[in-house]
Amino acid sequence: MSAQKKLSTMFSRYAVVIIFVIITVAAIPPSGLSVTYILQEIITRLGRNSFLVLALLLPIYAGMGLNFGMTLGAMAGQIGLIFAVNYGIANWQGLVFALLVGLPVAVLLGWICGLVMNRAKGREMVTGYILAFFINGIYQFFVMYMLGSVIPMGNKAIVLSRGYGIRNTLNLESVRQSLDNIVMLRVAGFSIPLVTFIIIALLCIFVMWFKKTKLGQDMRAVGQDMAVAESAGIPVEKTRIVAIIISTVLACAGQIIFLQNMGNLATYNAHDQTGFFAVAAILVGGASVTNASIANVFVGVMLLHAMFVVSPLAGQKLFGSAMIGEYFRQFIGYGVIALSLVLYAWRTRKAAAEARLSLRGARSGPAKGNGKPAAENGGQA
Amino acid sequence: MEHVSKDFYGNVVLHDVSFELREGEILGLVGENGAGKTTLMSILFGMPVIMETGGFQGSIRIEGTEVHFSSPFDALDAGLGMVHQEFSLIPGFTTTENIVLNRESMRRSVLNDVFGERMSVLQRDRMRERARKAIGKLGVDLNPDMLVSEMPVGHKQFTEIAREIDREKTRILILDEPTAVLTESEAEVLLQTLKRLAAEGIAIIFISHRLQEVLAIASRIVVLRDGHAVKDTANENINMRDIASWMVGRSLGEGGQRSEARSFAENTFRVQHLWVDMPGETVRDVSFDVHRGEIFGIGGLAGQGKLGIPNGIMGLFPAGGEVVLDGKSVPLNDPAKALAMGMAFVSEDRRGVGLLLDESLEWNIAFTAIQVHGQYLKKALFGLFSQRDEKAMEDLCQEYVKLLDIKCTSTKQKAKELSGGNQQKICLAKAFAIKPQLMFVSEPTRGIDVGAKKLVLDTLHHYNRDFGTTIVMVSSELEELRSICDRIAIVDEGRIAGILPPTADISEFGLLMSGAAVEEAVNA
Amino acid sequence: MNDTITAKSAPQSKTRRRLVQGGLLVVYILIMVLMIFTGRRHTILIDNKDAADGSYSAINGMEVAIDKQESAEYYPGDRDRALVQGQRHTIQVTIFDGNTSIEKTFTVPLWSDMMIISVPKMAAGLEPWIEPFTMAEQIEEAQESGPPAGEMSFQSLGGPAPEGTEEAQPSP
Amino acid sequence: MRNLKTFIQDFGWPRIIIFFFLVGLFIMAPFVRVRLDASFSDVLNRFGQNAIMVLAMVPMIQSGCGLNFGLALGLVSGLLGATLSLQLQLHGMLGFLGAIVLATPFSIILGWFYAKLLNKVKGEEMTIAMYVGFSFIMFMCIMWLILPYSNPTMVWGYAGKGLRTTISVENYWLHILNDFLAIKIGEFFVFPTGLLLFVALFAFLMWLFLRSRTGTAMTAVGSNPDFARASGVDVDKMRTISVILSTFLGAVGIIVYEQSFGFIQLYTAPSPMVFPAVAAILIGGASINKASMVNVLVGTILFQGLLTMTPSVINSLLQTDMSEVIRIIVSNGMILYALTRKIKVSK
Repeated sequence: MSAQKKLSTMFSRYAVVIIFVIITVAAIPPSGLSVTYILQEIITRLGRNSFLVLALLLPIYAGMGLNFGMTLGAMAGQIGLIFAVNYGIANWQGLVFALLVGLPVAVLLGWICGLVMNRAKGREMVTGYILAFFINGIYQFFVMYMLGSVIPMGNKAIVLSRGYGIRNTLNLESVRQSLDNIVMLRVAGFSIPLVTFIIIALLCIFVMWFKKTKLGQDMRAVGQDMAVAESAGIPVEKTRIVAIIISTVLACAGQIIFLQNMGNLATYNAHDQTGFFAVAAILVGGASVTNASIANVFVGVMLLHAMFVVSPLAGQKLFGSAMIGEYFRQFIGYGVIALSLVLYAWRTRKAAAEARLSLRGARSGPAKGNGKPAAENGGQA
Repeated sequence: MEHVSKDFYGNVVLHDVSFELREGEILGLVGENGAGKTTLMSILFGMPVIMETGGFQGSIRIEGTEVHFSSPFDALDAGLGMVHQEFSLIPGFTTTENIVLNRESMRRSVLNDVFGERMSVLQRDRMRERARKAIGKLGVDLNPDMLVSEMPVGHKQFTEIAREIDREKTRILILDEPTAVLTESEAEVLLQTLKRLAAEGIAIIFISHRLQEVLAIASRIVVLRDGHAVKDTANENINMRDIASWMVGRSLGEGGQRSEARSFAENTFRVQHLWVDMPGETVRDVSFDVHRGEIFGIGGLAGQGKLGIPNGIMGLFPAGGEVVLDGKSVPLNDPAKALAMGMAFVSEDRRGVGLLLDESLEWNIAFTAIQVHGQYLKKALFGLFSQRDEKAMEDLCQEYVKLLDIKCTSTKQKAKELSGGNQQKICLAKAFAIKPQLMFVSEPTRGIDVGAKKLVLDTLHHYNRDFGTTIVMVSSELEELRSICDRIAIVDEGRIAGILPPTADISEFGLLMSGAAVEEAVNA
Repeated sequence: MNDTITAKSAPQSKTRRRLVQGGLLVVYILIMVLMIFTGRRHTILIDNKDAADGSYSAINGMEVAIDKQESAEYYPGDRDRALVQGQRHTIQVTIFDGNTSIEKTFTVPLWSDMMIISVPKMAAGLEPWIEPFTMAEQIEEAQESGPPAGEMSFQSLGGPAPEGTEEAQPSP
Repeated sequence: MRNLKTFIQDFGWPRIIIFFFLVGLFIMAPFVRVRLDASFSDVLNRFGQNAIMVLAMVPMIQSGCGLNFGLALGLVSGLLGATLSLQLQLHGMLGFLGAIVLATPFSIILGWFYAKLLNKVKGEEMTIAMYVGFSFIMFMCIMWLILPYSNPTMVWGYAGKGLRTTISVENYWLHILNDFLAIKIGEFFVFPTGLLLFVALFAFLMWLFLRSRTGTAMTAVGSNPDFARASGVDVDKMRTISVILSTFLGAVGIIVYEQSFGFIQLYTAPSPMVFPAVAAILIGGASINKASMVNVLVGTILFQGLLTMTPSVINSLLQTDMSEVIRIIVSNGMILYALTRKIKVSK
């Protein structure tokens, strides 16, 4: 492989990252934001989003692509929070309570998601995406009609005036930033939510440890070749379901962390964009559909959110309209996902073609059998 | 293994096959395609397909006790190991990880008690140790930390064998065409390895079409033909020619009619240095000529590349080389051009490539003609649109239904509802409908019953005689080729091993198929 | 031989696993209960008013602190609130005249959202000085109401959000 | 009995449930004082509005590209055509047809690029199509703000530039098809003849196309690409044609929708319109690789019927608005069903 070719493969591998860095850096001066401000924002957003993005890792290892179905976990987390607010459980205890309530819901939804995806092998992503919408319908039904009527809601402040259903916006004042504020480090003018970061670090350690377990190994095997894994006796379908369940549960916890930082909950659409932002982040970080690392997660969150912080103001300054920046960042978000998927699909096909290249060409065939063991046989006859 | 019989829905594939295998013995199992090797191994290995199709008769005993395997995992537990023709390796895993796949060494972790055994932690060093031990037994040099995707093929094969060796219980090792993908020197090392393993007391069943390899290492040879174990002999004083004739040797009376010998003067079709990248059927360097009006047969064992030849010429797989039809060069990799030049192709993959299963028979027969020659269309809306001429299509379909005696309820019936034989006739009709000068027919009788086989062959025969169409027929069934072809080329390892008249001695064919040299065939 | 753990482990470990799992379930529920008890938030209203029947009268200036929270000053007629978590709390009252200071411990019922403490009553030694407080409307800031259907935010892009604004549809 | 069973299996439970649910709604309607004639009229009208967008799904399904989640590209072309037509002050039928003509080049160019892309990523079309559609919509959001439109009915009054979110077509070509030869029966029932004729025309053209040589080839590509290739069909070309056709129909579809609806909706409005179209054709009995005119007809009527009837009937019945939730569950459930169904193409 020539140096030039190496360079071009490297470029195509990190194309998304490179494009992103360029756009973001270019947008910083016109935005007029100070570097300290941007850094503080990035720190905050790292704490807010990393956990959610980490939830995407396991399904990628298990070869199920980007788990758009993580939204299900987000919904479970929201249900947990609704109950925590309803029962008036405040502070970090409220968060733990929300997690404990959301956990079984997340496991159930993850299991359903895994079953559905096993029926749509090879189309996991689109299926997960639609499944998220479908479950969203059921979530809305549950929150809008069941809560307050079938399941009594003690706290009238969160119920719609008609007597059942939860209000559009839920004030999470009682748990707002309760995790971040347990220990808020102040270093050189930056506020660092220590406990949040410790939890994220613990998750990273868990993921690294998990890769070393039998189950983690099985997941990698299933992700690379389902047929071989099956023939070696690994329960393929079950392994895939477990991967999705873990991802959903992590997404549930991630959404709780996300929302405690935001401080309020748009009951009916807070989860809409969860999958989108998480997927965009991990892709921006250089991950692909089959390959991702913890580093991808953090690089991605930082880059994506740096761009998100900068672009509205840059749009305002450059085009005189904040909306342009707003649209631009959405455009970039969706564009990044589309681009990564295209690059990935394209690369896979190219790699497959290259792998077979050795079999092509008549006279320049590979080492194999130049005129077979002619001499040997001649002797025998 | 005693008195094993197996039939698939009344179609007897194995007939009272018995053999025994001693500790440390290498048994060479040879036979043509369809002789029953694969079925035999499936039975031995407890493949679910056997159970699903009604089980088998006879019994298998290991060390005197009768065993019943309901799944391959039972067979593994009983000490059988199998290396398949296709690699069963995870590309992104290292040698070690593949060798111990799903049998990893593990240490308990705290989560074991909560979520079960799969939360145990892998012990990498121990796994590597085991891999090293298994590789050591093979006596080859394999890096335990190399990724499989970066390995040469030979190493992949060794990794597979090492995986079987690593199971301490493995006493019987079955290798299905293990040398097919190896280079000569790699194959040599493999044979040495097998001998070494046998010396350690492992019994080996070695399946190969390369007879010289079988002769080189087997201590006993079992020849299967048409489901019968025709020969079970020690490897003493026999040569390749003997085995070859046992393999293919039907008495001539069975073969049925022979075409009268014909001679052709004119060359119509010339292939020079053709290579085709068809997965599993790679063609490396093939050259041959076809005379006008003849039926040219191409035979050979599965996977040797005979199927790649028509597929490559018709542009279905990436190909290169020079193909000339009637003095005009045929552009490769462009099916439309190939069809337009007057060539037609009946694919061996009837259901995958040959038919539109969800469409009517009319569609299936007329489609190629519509696309290639613009036939069976009529103008509609003052010539603005061309429309399918459903009436003409139906007439065409009716004509062939009658001509080929296709059994169907109506011409509107969906192709998937027909039986295999009738589907094959539809494929033929599709090719006939474009009135080709040169027709490739690939495995025309695969998977259809005897009556239909005869009908298909007769159809080809008549079509050739009546219209003078040149036919190139590719088939795994030698007898079939010999009954209808004027000349037969045998393909081996992606090259033409030799071209013989159908009247040539059966052992000649056998030798060519078994990797004997071209020169030898010429001499003989 | 290696010590590979096979899938068919001894039944003993299976029962052990069941036990651990059952134990974890208990712990799970215990934590949940613990969270409810320690995390339950109550609003304490602190009242400095005359009694309707004149049995006690408002204290003329004092400082009240609940638990270790920042203390607040109260004058007659004042009423303020404090948010507390958990059930057992202390109230510390420092009256400006003189150096009288009272410290009392009280318990809030788990499911009661709001309690009112009448400091004068407490100072007067009358019981009960802490009572549940119910109000038709909550003090929580009014939040917008109305069913969320039809709300189509920019966020729900890509979702099967309402197809256009159906209200605008000319009714036939 | 057996026939019924296979019929149900072929047709699928979800569709049958939806069908009976809709029938139930119609039966219930008079009891909750919902006028049947008004409802029918409404369903017909909505059928006409949406049918062409649903029709746009057909070519891509037939050619094996799957469900066109990237229909947004077509919709945006239509929006470009419509806004240009207004910009050029084209009124009446001229304005309407002008919009279509102006949209055509955009739809062809976009469709061509879109097809190139999809041909590069065979097998992953649906996910990628979705995101290409979304990102293109966002890109056009920026464009709507900065393109130099100047017709005062279209641009924001205070800024003098940038298009409004919704633009009324009232003075241009509102109801140009709806009112053409419309038949009014009674007070509440209007038969939108022109609209339905227009839809029928396109359905007929599509029917003709599918019977032509190219159309036949396209169907074969979707049914079995290997067969088609072996028969000398250029698979990529057929897919390209189908994508362009689908994009064009998307453009026409949205213009027809707008003339009936009365407004051009810009910015992110097109994205939520894709899913209903996909869901409709699936409800009509299409699978992800086979669709017919009947599927379009049945699917659009069932789906739009459901959308019309649930708010009125269910709301009167339960005194709450559950239509939104039902719509989300039905449409996504349907797509999910189609995706997870074992593809019946026997290989």
